[in-house]
Amino acid sequence: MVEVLKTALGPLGLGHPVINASGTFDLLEADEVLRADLMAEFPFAAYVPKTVTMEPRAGNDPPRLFETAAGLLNSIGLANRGIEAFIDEDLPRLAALPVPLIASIAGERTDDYGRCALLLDECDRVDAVELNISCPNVELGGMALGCDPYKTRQATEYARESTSRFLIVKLTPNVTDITSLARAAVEGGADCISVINTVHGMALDPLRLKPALGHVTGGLSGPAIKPVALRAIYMISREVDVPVIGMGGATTAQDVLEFLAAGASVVAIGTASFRDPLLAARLAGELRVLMEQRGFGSVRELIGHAHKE
Amino acid sequence: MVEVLKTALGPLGLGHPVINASGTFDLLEADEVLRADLMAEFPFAAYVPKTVTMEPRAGNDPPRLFETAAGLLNSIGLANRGIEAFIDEDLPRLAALPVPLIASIAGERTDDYGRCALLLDECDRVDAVELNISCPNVELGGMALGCDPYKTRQATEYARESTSRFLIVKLTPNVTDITSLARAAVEGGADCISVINTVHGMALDPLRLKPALGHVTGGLSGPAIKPVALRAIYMISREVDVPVIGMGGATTAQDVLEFLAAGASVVAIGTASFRDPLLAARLAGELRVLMEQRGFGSVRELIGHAHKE
Amino acid sequence: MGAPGRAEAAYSACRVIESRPVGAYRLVSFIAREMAAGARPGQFLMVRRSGPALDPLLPRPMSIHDVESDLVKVLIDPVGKGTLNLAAAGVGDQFNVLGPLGNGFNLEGDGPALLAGGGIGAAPLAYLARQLMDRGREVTCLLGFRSRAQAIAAELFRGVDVHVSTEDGSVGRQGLVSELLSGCIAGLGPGARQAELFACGPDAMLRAVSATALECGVRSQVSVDTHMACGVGACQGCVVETVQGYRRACSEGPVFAAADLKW
Amino acid sequence: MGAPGRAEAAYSACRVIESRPVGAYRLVSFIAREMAAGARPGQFLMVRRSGPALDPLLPRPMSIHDVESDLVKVLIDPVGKGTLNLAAAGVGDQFNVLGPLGNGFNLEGDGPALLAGGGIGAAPLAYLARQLMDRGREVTCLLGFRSRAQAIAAELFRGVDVHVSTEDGSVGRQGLVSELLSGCIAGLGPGARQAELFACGPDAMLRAVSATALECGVRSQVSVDTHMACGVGACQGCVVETVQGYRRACSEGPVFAAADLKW
Ligand SMILES: Cc1cc2nc3c(=O)[nH]c(=O)nc-3n(C[C@H](O)[C@H](O)[C@H](O)COP(=O)(O)OP(=O)(O)OC[C@H]3O[C@@H](n4cnc5c(N)ncnc54)[C@H](O)[C@@H]3O)c2cc1C
Ligand SMILES: Cc1cc2nc3c(=O)[nH]c(=O)nc-3n(C[C@H](O)[C@H](O)[C@H](O)COP(=O)(O)OP(=O)(O)OC[C@H]3O[C@@H](n4cnc5c(N)ncnc54)[C@H](O)[C@@H]3O)c2cc1C
Ligand SMILES: Cc1cc2nc3c(=O)[nH]c(=O)nc-3n(C[C@H](O)[C@H](O)[C@H](O)COP(=O)(O)O)c2cc1C
Ligand SMILES: Cc1cc2nc3c(=O)[nH]c(=O)nc-3n(C[C@H](O)[C@H](O)[C@H](O)COP(=O)(O)O)c2cc1C
Ligand code: FES
Ligand code: FES
Repeated sequence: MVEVLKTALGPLGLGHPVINASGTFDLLEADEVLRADLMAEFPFAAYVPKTVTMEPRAGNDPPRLFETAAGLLNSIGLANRGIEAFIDEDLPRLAALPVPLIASIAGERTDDYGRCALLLDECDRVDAVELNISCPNVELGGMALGCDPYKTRQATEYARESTSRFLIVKLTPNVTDITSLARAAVEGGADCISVINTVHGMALDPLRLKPALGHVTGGLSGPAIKPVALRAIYMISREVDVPVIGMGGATTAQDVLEFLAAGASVVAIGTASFRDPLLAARLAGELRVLMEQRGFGSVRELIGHAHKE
Repeated sequence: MVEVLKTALGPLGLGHPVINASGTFDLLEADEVLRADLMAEFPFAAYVPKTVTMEPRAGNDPPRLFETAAGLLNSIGLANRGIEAFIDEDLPRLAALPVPLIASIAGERTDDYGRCALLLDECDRVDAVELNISCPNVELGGMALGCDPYKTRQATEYARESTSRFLIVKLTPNVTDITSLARAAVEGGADCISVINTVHGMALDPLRLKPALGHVTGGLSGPAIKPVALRAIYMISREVDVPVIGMGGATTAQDVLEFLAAGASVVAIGTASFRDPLLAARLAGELRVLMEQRGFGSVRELIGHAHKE
Repeated sequence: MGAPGRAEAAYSACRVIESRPVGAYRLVSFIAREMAAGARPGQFLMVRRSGPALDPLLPRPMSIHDVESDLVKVLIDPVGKGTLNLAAAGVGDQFNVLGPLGNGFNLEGDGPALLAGGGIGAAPLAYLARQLMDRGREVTCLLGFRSRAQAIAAELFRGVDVHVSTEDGSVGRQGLVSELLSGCIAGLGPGARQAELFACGPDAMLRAVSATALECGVRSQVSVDTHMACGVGACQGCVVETVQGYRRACSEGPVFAAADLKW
Repeated sequence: MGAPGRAEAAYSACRVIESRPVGAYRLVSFIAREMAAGARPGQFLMVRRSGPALDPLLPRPMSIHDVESDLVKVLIDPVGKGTLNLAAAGVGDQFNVLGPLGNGFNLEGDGPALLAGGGIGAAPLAYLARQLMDRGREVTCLLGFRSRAQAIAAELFRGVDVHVSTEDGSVGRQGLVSELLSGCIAGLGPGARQAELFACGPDAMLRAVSATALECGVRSQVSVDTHMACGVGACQGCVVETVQGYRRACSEGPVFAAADLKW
């Protein structure tokens, strides 16, 4: 990658500031299906696999997806094969991945985050750990935990005690005051805040006029929520001293530019990857052009530009 | 209006279930600009003027508007000429309005709601009062008040003591648990819950990469937030025993159908009126056709259909 | 703009060279040499109109209806915003296309093949019928439609033994395709046990035809219709419940043995 | 579908009958008999492509560029999603149009009229120039553009005394339109006090030209550009700050006396 795009997230060196959002890109699957050598030419500057939990989870009843105006509702419910399968089966296959790996974990209780983080601390391939305390699609833990500053701090503390890795806490926008949660996470020892997870929403089947999702409610992602994401990034990056990973609707290089200017150090692409799983590679290239046009010589110069007088 | 569309909101008889959302349609202005006799052929089944406050308010610094993906950000800031001008100058001009009038009021402190409600209680033309405790664009009152169940209840109680009119409380979606606010309002004496006001958001000017709105943050409306609205309507109508006015992104007759099915008794059109100020008249007609197609004989049958087994 | 040679898109831009109504449906052909070469019956494509538009936001899964030299054809039933948008494409417009995706039908048996399509579920059966016949299998194709406007799609099955039913009786036999199937299996007599059913359509129709088949000892492969986001196994959004648990329709389907589905 | 005779739309569907590039801009003409009859220079229309698309969501304000029998013409600078969408309309497409809206320029004076346009701010000046000349006023039109691609729009001012400047000097004088204005006012000599400036363009340009005019005792009317939602005075979204407080550009403007604006 070109010099001007080089950046860093704490100790992680990144070729450019675009990574993937957990749960929206599966390298091992994509490698097979796309028959591209993604391990060699990885489109993102870091890889965040789908959130894993202590025990395997089947996920929620289908239907799990519904498209809305410029948005997508999902109610996957953290379907995953459990942290053991992740460590024993997936991580070895990711040994050759040429970019940092950020493992995402979730639990039902605050101490689950400590247990997961401890297991991952043994894994050399894991460069950073993201605590997903913000999934709107699971009953226990997830949201309930991520809406409460006290529990947010506690979950972060448990993880902090269990790992020396770069520690990211991913927050939900479905709260009255997201900055207080960001502060709680930083107080608990977070090195970085990641925002936003999906926005609470719901859809009806247009013909039956009954809930369109098996789980009834779901999480809204995509361009529709970009204004919500920009606000969260702007407010939090003004409030805490750690770097912010910004996500929520970013789809174009102009969006990436804006997320960085709003205060994100790195931008994650989620739903837009469903329009093309390799989109991020193009975004990084286009970002360089936009930066040159606007006279930004480095990503660092751009980060938080909207806050400057 | 046709028989099948006739409905009621508490004591208010309505020709159809589509009304306007406060702040998005101005009858007195529209009458002049559109040179249509709106007083005689009013497109909505009830008229909700823009929120008024005790004192006149100039509103926030421009720019106040920014279009986002399938949405609109605004930061008007409750610009209005004050309740006195509303009562003395506007209400007399609305004497001939052939539909119920729902006055919308806001205050900085909970007792302002009592004071405003008391003034309106003298006005025969006012059929119902809506408490806007959910404007995201004013510093004091508004949101801060509408995020707190205790203050929500208190503002409602003050208004309840001051008026015998049908009392509506309009809630914000920018909270951790909207149903607890709905319960607080009902406990305070609300006859009806209105949801949702706009969703917190922000945009950057695409060229300058600085906040696009003078007020920095704003409220998101339009189709982008329809899933958020549907969820709020569904959750609240399941939780409280009073009727719900549903709004947030409704743009088509299918949307109106879905909002009613989700549990709304009446649907308010806001941002979609900017696509055409007379849209509501067409929606009502089209709603009738959709109801016939799906075999619904009355609005009552349709309300809450999504909750039925 | 990235490093030289680096792939910057998984989707290919494919030019539409034909778009014509087939009754209520629309047949759209576009140039996609590699996809045409690699496609197997029952596989699908993720398709989106090229361009920056954000509504519709995501590609839609479309069965490969047919393949002709370097052309791929899809048959579209415009029921919602995604399919309406695709059906509105004119000659010269571009589709962004990913595929072929999914497992496709298993063509390995050798007994008589009974194909059953419900509505737009007829789409993948044309290519399937041809490939089965090329392998020397005896093919009978049963298509159920709502009414005449849909049933016109039966014309796309030239050279295939097609039987049509419509719900309103405007074309072919009045009734459902599952009723056609009972008659057809009865006609096979004891040979039915060697027969195999290949079906595509709405869930209710798939349940009905596979139940009918099961009663007569006929195995079924069915192609299911679920909402998809990624199409490549990444999002876990398109799952159906099977005896082995949830399975992704995009990467582990869309064709499943009916016996494995829990519905 | 409502009661008979009841109005169901404030916007009219207007058929596009011409759409052609004018340098970097696009000139689009559509049939709108009543609007054409009622339009005054400086008024504007709210315009949206007909159809259910939700992105862009809202109509965009467009100055009435010109009027010809039952045709209304707009000149579009495709800078963002709204204007790009409008500029992509082809012959036969439909616009949903509301208007004419706003106050328009006050044409009542009788001194020499100086018109100043910055970029797409030239759009309303063609019709304005013609109406002023019809009233016997002496008109000089100064147009500033970025470069040649924009400056081609000066061709739309046939029969008008036009002076062009471009920022890169590719056409006309190099520099800003405010510099053209200084020279022009100087040329008027003592008659300048009777002159009146009519300006449209970006804020910075309006500030510059009205300041220049003020120095020479020339009054200015300026048409401001703000984001709009309703266009009819309902949303309070389009306000500008004046000495009387916030005023809505749509219903109380878009033309204001420069002396009244606080900027
Ligand atoms: C593997 C696979 C292959 C497919 N192949 C094809 C194909 O070849 N051709 C094709 O046309 N489709 C095909 N589909 C289905 C197609 O992808 C869906 O129709 C599409 O996802 C729905 O998108 P939409 O945006 O048009 O509808 P949406 O706007 O998403 O509509 C929502 C839902 O409402 C229902 N609906 C709305 N209006 C109507 C109506 N008038 N009648 C019936 N239902 C209605 C439908 O259930 C629809 O799914 C396939 C799906 C899968 C999974
Ligand atoms: C009364 C009135 C009359 C108007 N008349 C006309 C007219 O006749 N013709 C016309 O073309 N416009 C006219 N405009 C302006 C037009 O309505 C705006 O350009 C439009 O609202 C912006 O919409 P958009 O969706 O294209 O841009 P958006 O997507 O909203 O773009 C956002 C903003 O970004 C800025 N921007 C983005 N890209 C560029 C760029 N490349 N160069 C400069 N700025 C950029 C602009 O400030 C723009 O407003 C008028 C506006 C008003 C208020
Ligand atoms: C289908 C789907 C699955 C997701 N799964 C996860 C997950 O497992 N863990 C997580 O932290 N976030 C998950 N998310 C949230 C995304 O990582 C991201 O925060 C959100 O979608 C907003 O970004 P976007 O608008 O770019 O998609 C998921 C989102 C989608 C759409
Ligand atoms: C420009 C604008 C002004 C608004 N002003 C008010 C207001 O004065 N009082 C109020 O209660 N809500 C106000 N709202 C919120 C709307 O009434 C409505 O709750 C919200 O816009 C969601 O509905 P919609 O998506 O249909 O617009 C305003 C919304 C907009 C877009
Ligand atoms: S559509 Fe994403 S896993 Fe199947
Ligand atoms: S655009 Fe709504 S008041 Fe001017």
